[in-house]
Amino acid sequence: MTTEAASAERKGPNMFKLIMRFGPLIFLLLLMIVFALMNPNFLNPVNLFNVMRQISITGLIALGMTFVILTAGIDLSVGSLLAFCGMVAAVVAKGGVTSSLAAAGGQAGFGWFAALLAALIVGAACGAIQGLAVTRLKVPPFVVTLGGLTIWRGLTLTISGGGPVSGFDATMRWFGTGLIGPVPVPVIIFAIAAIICHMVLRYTRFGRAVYAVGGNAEAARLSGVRVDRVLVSVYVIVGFFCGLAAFVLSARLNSAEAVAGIGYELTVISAVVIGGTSLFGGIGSIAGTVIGAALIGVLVNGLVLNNVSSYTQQVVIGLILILAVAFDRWLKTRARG
Amino acid sequence: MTTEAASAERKGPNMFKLIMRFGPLIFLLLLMIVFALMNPNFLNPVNLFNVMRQISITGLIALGMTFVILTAGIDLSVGSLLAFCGMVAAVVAKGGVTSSLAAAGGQAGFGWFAALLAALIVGAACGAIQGLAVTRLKVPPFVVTLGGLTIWRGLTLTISGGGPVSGFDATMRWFGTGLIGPVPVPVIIFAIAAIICHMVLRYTRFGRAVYAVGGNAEAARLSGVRVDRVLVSVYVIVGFFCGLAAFVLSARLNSAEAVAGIGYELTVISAVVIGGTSLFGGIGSIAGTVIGAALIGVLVNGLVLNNVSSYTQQVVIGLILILAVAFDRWLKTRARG
Amino acid sequence: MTSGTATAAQIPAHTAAQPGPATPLLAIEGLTKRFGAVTALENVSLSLRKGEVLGLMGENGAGKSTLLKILSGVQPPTEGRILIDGAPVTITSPQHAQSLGIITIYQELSLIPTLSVAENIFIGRAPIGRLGLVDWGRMRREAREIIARVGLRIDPQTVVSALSVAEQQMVEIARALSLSSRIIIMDEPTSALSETEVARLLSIMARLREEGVAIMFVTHRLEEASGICDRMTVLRDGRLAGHLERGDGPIPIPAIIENMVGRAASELYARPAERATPGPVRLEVRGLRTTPNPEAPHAIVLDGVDLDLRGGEILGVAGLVGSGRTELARAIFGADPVAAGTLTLDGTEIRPASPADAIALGIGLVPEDRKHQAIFAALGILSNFSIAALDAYARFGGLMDEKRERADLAEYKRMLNIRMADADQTIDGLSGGNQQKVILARWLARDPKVLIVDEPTRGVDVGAKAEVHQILVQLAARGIAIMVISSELPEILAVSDRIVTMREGRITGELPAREASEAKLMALMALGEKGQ
Amino acid sequence: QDDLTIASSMPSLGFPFFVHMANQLRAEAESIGGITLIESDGQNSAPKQTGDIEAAIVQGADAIVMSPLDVNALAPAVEQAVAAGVAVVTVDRRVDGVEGILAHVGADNVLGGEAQARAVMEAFPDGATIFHLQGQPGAGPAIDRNQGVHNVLDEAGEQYNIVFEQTANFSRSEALSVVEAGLAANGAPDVIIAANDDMALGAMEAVAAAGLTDVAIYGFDALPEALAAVRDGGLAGTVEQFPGEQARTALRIAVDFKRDGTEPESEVVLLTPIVIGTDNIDQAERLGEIQ
Ligand SMILES: Nc1ncnc2c1ncn2[C@@H]1O[C@H](COP(=O)(O)OP(=O)(O)OP(=O)(O)O)[C@@H](O)[C@H]1O
Ligand SMILES: Nc1ncnc2c1ncn2[C@@H]1O[C@H](COP(=O)(O)OP(=O)(O)OP(=O)(O)O)[C@@H](O)[C@H]1O
Ligand SMILES: [Mg+2]
Ligand SMILES: [Mg+2]
Repeated sequence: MTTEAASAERKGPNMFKLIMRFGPLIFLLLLMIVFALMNPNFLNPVNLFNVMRQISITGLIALGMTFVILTAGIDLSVGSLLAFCGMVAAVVAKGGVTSSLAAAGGQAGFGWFAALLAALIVGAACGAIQGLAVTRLKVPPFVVTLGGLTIWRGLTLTISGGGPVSGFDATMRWFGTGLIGPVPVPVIIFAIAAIICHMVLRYTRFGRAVYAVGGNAEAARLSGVRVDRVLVSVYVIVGFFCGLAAFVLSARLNSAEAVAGIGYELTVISAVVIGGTSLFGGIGSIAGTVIGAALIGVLVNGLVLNNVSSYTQQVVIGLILILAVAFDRWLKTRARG
Repeated sequence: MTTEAASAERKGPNMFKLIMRFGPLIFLLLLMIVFALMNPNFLNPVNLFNVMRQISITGLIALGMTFVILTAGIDLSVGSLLAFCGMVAAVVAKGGVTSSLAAAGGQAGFGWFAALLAALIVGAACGAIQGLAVTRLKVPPFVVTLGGLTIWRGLTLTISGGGPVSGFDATMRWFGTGLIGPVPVPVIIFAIAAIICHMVLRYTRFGRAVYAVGGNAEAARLSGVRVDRVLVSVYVIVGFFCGLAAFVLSARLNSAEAVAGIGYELTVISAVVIGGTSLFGGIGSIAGTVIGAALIGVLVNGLVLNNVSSYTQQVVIGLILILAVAFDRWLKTRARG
Repeated sequence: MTSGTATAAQIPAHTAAQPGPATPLLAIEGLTKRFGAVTALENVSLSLRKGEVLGLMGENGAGKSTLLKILSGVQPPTEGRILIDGAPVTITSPQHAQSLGIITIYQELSLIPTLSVAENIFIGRAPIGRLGLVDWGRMRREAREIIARVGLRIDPQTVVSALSVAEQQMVEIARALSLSSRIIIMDEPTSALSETEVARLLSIMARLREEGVAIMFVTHRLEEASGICDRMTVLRDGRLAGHLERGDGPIPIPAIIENMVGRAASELYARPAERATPGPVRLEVRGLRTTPNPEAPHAIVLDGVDLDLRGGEILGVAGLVGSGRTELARAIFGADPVAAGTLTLDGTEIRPASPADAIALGIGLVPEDRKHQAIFAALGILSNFSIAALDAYARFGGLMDEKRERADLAEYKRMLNIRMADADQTIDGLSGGNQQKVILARWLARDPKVLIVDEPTRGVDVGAKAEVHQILVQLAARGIAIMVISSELPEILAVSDRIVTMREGRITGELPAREASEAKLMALMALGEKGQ
Repeated sequence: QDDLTIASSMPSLGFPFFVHMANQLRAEAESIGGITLIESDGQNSAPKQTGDIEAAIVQGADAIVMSPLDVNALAPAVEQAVAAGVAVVTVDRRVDGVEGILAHVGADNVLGGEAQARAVMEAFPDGATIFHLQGQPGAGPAIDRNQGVHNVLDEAGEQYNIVFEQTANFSRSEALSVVEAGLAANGAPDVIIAANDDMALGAMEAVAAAGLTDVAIYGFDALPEALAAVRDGGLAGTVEQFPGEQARTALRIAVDFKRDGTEPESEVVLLTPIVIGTDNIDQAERLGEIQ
């Protein structure tokens, strides 16, 4: 047992921890400075709000994904679930699979509130099904949600017949395109959701149980944590956020597409992982995820803004993602060494 | 432990183990019986060889992926690396980015052998780069290979300008379309590769080290295993197999496409995981991976053969993947009593 | 040790709990547990009364942990029943056990490595403040008090993975004690602790006994068991082998051993045979220093260690928990970076940059943290055994000679009396002590020039412990230089030729084993304490 | 002449069809001169393409020439551009229900599908058994082309029998395995209709591997490789939508409007898709790219 020495050195590690935690943030700021120097339009408030609105969809899902990954799980189904919830919301909003913009006004359908409710309930229910498959059937999350990835997509295509469902009433569209002051509504939704998630993870027993399950599920069980309940809950949470994101996305595009969200799982998981959450569970934070999502959003926007060729863009994005995490690691070793 | 009892009853657990190991195989056979009953053409040798040829591409990559996952790593870049190696092979074979079938005969290029060599070297080199990023920069494999996923794709698009490169000489095409007796060449390549991989994992020092690193990296290090070398090696191996698969695929399609292999990472990883390899490392086998790849191939083929609507197909595929693994788990718990 | 005045009463195996006013707090009747074909427990009955310490004794693999896991709701019994206050209960889960007032400290550490000490103590019951949110301040304050009670002085915000095994063990004990409970179950809580901590734990146990708490206690350190236990139940091969009760004095150790192994104890506890005189210096350590390690910020920093290790000699290293012994071993082994100092092996200076280097040079280390640093839980016993000697078993540039591996394993199985079904079963199906023996075999198979063993007999039963000591002596006789780190002074005294003591990363004393005694060592271990 | 900033937004530069469009647009911009071109790639994602449009607006683009990934989902972004005073010309696919778009230049995918089906009917007046390879489920062109094919064949009566209809996700390798399965289950068809050239070329490999010579395969997009195959007899035909011409025209409309205020002659310029066969191969836009 470290005795007096420990208390003397206690300060050190904490200051380092501070730097460590902000590795991705520092990298994000550096990136923003570079882009600002390269193109004056980058810091244009309109552009910054654009970026924020763009990241709010994947960001919402990434919030839920943070819970899942903290338990050492993974959810590959989010893109498909997004499409499924979006399609359900659209069908509910319009009262059927019709794609006419003329039908806007929603007289035929059940309106935005029913659509929102439907998206959230379907998302949470699909999440619950996946969670139960993980806990009851003992199938690894990777397999369950890979199954989900094709199942929800198949169902989306089935209910929509492949085509999009478009044209919502003004209230619904407001959730995607409206502003409160200068701030886009999706950004506000994302911000509120992020704060709530942060509070839940940091300040509730459930949140701490999520960390415990991810840190060592067996030990958590031995300590009296109801591991299965926690696991089902995190899949419900990510499903719920898929529903919310689907509603916002449909509102923003004024359309629900059957092909929405393809490949989102990787974007969302990268946001979480770049934010410092460990895929082996137990370590991570919502703040990190928000930074991770912002980093990806800024990167894509900055490259587009600078008219970098789309092929080169892909190479640069890949390199910078790796560098961002490498930088974070490097800071951590420096901070400690 | 009652010693006498144990030795007397030793047979029991071994028989159970036998069943346990063959969970996915039993499921595969059940599936094949169902398809055979649904459609007599399913058991047609031509069809079975078709299926085998189809799985040989993803199967080859899945062999390499097994090594990576056994070390608790992951490689998301395989689809892009496949496209990259394929494009390099095509460019080498044809001596440039030309897409004409007329140029077949390969007079302009360097021929199939140079193409094969190029694909293998590029694949292994890209794998080595990723492995070094994992071990030196301490960036988690998920992030490194996610970066790779966009980087190799970007490079492929850059060298090809977005289009395909087509038309190879007859020797090269033989590797994709030829037969030895009744057996397609890709199937033979896959079978030989699988046997070699099985031998390496099961009977060599390197194979033991792979399992040890995945089982407990710290204990492996303290037991004198050079963990970093093992890690770099497994990424080189998967890269090498991407190169081989790319060569066979290009030969088969008589064309290298920039969009080849999109989404393969999930198919390949599912094959490995359905075959019983744990994503947390240390547990798994090549035999399992081969069965996993076969299961996916049979599933897709059987559904297409029965002309099931593509929407329904997706739902069924997802469900069956989950069921296959659930069945395996169920057998294992039963076997344990 | 013990004065043999107590009576050892042999009680028939099937004594059912007495009904009436003396109803025991906890009773087990006819408990049987099978794992597939393995019978871990067979028809075991015992009882635990309010305000007593019951020792559960037995060799490695006797079924002790299995019994305790059944009581904690971790595993269901195959047959038999459990009664609490005379009423039968079915314990369904660890939560359920806790709600029945049963708290368990498990043999394998069961903390959450990624969380802080405070959170581990309050897992699932974090103090709630305003708005129903976790009150972190209160949690930290209370955690500090709780760990202070067991004498641990670390920041409760420290992440558990940064603690030594001993510290983690103390945190577990602290947590268990902070839960209000009627029954405390402890599975080898002292195996990682040094004398000071053990003494503190025993005094806490005595106090709890006064308060009416019933304690069931497993240990392989017979002195401490004999000192604290009111009664003992002994298991052998999963069956009840006897009950012992404290008379006027502590339960005599020979009686315990006799019950455990089923034969007289005399030859077991003999001091290892005399050895040849040590040869020349094999390993010379001069001015060894380390810097704080990023991976283990709370590990002790070596502060100029000088040491000579002779061939054919066993050097004991004694010290309190946190004295830097493990650090010393790891630094020599190349597991941690060295900041300054030289290592000389057989006259040539060496600089092992990794364990692989050290092993290639002929140095071996049995690490102290079995679960995290030695065991490949998912792999078979064979793979676990030969992992450090892959090169030795490989032919033709890499093919494993499995036949020879199996033959050697069988040899060590006999030599170390390892209880296992077959070489391909996964090692996590073995009892803790048998796992430790496999790890020892791993290093014996390597046949090193210098072998460092850090807590080599942690969780190993008396009989096997003596065997291990015997083996170390035999190895030394072959000219190998051996360094034994142990927190059990009797072990150090039993096996060493020469003993050094450490404190805070420095060597504080050296004694030939002949002149050493527990008291002298304790004095040296406390020497050089800052500000005293 | 004023310098103009014009944004070109393609739905996915992973597909040769759009790469060609983007290249033609760039070439036209260079030949006109005085144009700063901002190029972007929607990477097959409606939100990404929306972001590209937003970025173009922020950059102060005078005009946007775009091919929308999805005719509905890109509407809000186009609305935003129009509201910001940017001239928008859509190519290939038309954005639904947005007021104020300067012009649309396109060859409707539904019409293309119909042309493809009619070519089949002409070649097989007495009917045919047909395999139909559809595009990526849910993707706009896949839906439209599928609809075009069905519009015609569903009317044509029993003798045109689609015995096997599956998606091959616009991918050559998937088409290969899907057709292999189709042949195993149904024997050889008279015709294979594929919703793009890649799938047609994959089908061609499968048919060749099965040793069949008399299956007529129809592709879509008139890529050089497909044209070569048409010339050499591997494919029976492919649908030409003149993407390069579309792009050039669209750019000219945008430039004329921004430079001189010239309103386009008509808001919608439709090029009629045609099926290229051996007889009319000289009408193919990219014939020159075959060596
Ligand atoms: N999960 C399991 N699967 C199979 N066998 C098991 C399992 N757990 C325990 N056993 C077997 O049951 C027997 C009793 O093991 P247990 O852990 O109870 O011993 P123990 O008395 O605690 O030994 P030690 O002193 O070494 O800790 C051993 O033979 C062990 O191999
Ligand atoms: N590099 C390291 N990585 C991980 N853990 C380490 C490292 N170095 C030391 N430790 C841990 O820190 C603990 C403190 O080490 P130290 O050498 O001070 O202890 P010690 O004297 O062996 O006492 P004890 O091990 O009984 O606590 C060690 O027990 C070890 O588990
Ligand atoms: Mg035990
Ligand atoms: Mg130690």
